[in-house]
Amino acid sequence: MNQFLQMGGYAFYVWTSYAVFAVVLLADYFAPVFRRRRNLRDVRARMARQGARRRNENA
Amino acid sequence: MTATAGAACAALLRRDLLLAWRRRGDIAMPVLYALIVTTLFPFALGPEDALLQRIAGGVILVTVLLAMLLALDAMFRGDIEDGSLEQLLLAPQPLALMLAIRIFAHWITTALPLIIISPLLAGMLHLPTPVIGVLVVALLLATPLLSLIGAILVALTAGTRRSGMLLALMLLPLCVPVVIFAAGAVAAAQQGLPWVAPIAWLGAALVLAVVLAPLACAAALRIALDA
Amino acid sequence: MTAEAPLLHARALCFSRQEEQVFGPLDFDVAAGDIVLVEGDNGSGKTTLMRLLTGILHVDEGTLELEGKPLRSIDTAGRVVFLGHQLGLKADLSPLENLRVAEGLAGRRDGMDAMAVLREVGLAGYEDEPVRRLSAGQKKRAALARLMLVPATIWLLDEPYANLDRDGIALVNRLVQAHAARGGAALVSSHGTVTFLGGEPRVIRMHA
Amino acid sequence: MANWIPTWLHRLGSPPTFYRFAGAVRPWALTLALITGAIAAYGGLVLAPADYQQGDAYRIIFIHVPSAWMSLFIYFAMGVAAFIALVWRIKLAEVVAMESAPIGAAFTFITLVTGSLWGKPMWGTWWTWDARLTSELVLLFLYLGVIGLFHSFEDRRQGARAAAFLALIGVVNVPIVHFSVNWWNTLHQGSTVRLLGPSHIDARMLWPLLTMMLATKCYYVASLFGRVRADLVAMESGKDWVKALAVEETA
Repeated sequence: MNQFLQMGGYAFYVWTSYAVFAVVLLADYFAPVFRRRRNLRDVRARMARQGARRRNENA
Repeated sequence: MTATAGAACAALLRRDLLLAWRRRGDIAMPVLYALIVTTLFPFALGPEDALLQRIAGGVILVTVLLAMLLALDAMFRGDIEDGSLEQLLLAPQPLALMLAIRIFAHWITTALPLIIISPLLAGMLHLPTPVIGVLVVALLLATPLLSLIGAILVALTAGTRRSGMLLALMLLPLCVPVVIFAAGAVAAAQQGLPWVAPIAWLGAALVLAVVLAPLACAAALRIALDA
Repeated sequence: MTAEAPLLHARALCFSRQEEQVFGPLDFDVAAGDIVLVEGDNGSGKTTLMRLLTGILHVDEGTLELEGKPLRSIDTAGRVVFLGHQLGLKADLSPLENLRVAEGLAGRRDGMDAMAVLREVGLAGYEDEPVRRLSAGQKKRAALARLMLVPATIWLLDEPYANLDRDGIALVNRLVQAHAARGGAALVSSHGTVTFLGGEPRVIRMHA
Repeated sequence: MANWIPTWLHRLGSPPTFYRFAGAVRPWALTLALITGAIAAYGGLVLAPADYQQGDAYRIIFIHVPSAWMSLFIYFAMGVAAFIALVWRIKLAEVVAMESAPIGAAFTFITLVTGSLWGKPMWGTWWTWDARLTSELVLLFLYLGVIGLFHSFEDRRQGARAAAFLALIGVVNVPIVHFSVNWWNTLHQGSTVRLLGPSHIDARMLWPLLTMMLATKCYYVASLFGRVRADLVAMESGKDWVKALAVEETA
């Protein structure tokens, strides 16, 4: 196992490469997930505001 | 009396050259810029002849490219601001042809002065005299290419307010081949190798660009103004 | 090209920007000889409508036809002339030089020439002055001179009365009426009510 | 142009339809990407033998090459979407083109970083003006130009159309850059050590490579669909289907 982690002396290069790969793609994947939720919350908030305005006008 | 394409081209070219003449101070700016940048290199690298000679071709090409980039932004800016561009779009002439004339006028007023002083710049960096001829030929082919490619990009940014840095970012990948072949020709000539092949490539690219770039530029302009 | 098709024909014409409706739906027809007033408050989309009619903006919703065919920028070229907030004059050139450029690009109406139209709009004596040095009203007059000179059928005038004195306003009306009389059509936008166009003009009312 | 293409595209291109379609496909694509990616990593890092010349350092190949391949593939996909967006003015194609750009840029970035990490032990330097790396760098600038142009417009759709046009110009430019950079490299006698020789590759090295290529493809689909969903919700925020969705999901 230890030998595997050492990668024949190239551990730093190999593991950094794989880490960069994973981190960049993870960030790329999760950014839109949060963006979509935020967008939907914005829509919801705007609807609530518009609803309140309409109730005010009716009252 | 309807306007013929020839008359329209003549009128437009006359207008652009007249405008440039009325503001001839602006023509001097890219030239001054190129002179200053070229002067800076010996200060930064030391005045050693052999070194300057080796980098001369590349330095002049990049300097000319950057000087053109500075002037590029203004290609349609004035016409957009005063509404002339709409007149151009509504004129009964093919827009691509009109834009080709505009690009040509822009090349005459910005690139041509740079080409004229390029032997001087080459001399400052001790480029051997026979190579200067190749440099001028390379510039004569490369600068219109840059003007044509740049025009498409400027047209695309016509709908945005600021575009200086963005233009540089967009132009860089597109001008890489032009720089490579133009500088390659000069480098080959300097090493005594045949330099006709890269010049021929540039010429072929220029022929293609003269035909296609105005059309692309017209399409880009219509997209950028459609809002 | 059928003779019956109106110059301009719009049905349920809408325009949206970033999912927000700018104006519409609008229905109107403009025939040769028509003068049409486009009325509406600031932000009601008058300029946007004008730009749609030039073909620079693309029609997304509804129909807009020029002589029975969908209006595209290729067809408006040479037939439509647009006078907007930006007058399309080069500040470094004189009115005469500006007109020469317009003449070269778009041609010249029969019986008109640059000097004559400049006299007509009251710029006699200013022919060779750079446009930069003219007053706002004089610039407007120089732009109006261009309308007279080029042989376009449809005039799109966006707020032509701005910056003009009483004489200037009368001039605009005179030019528009003369244009209509010789078989042209004009759309004139204004945010206020314009009552001085002789007779009752047709109105397109825009509301935000 | 054949008539069925726009009709078909318009049907799939309807935002609510595509939103649901993307939502259904995305988890599967992601699962597939994770599974194949894990298998490929195991194969590449554990099962494949060390290279007789490069030792274990060559194992970077299993992410470097698929990333490089994806950086070009996504550029091409973006070009196709851009073409559809410009010719048929389909909103969804604009979104697909614009949301492909950041993913492509991410893969290009990974390619450059891993190439650099691979180059250091092999060439003894972090960066060398090797033809492939240089082309890849130019590609990154192309991506950044598209993204930058898109964001410089106030109107999203206008920005998308302008950037789509730039992407199409880039599609023409990519092979030209590749050709000219190759020529330039021979002229200047650049690096002679090649990371990827034309030499035969061991089957035990080949299958993890191909599997990783499959994994990155699936990942692209998953990421793109997530991005498109996020964008559609923002673009169509005034429409009823988004409002219904907002009520449903944030309740």
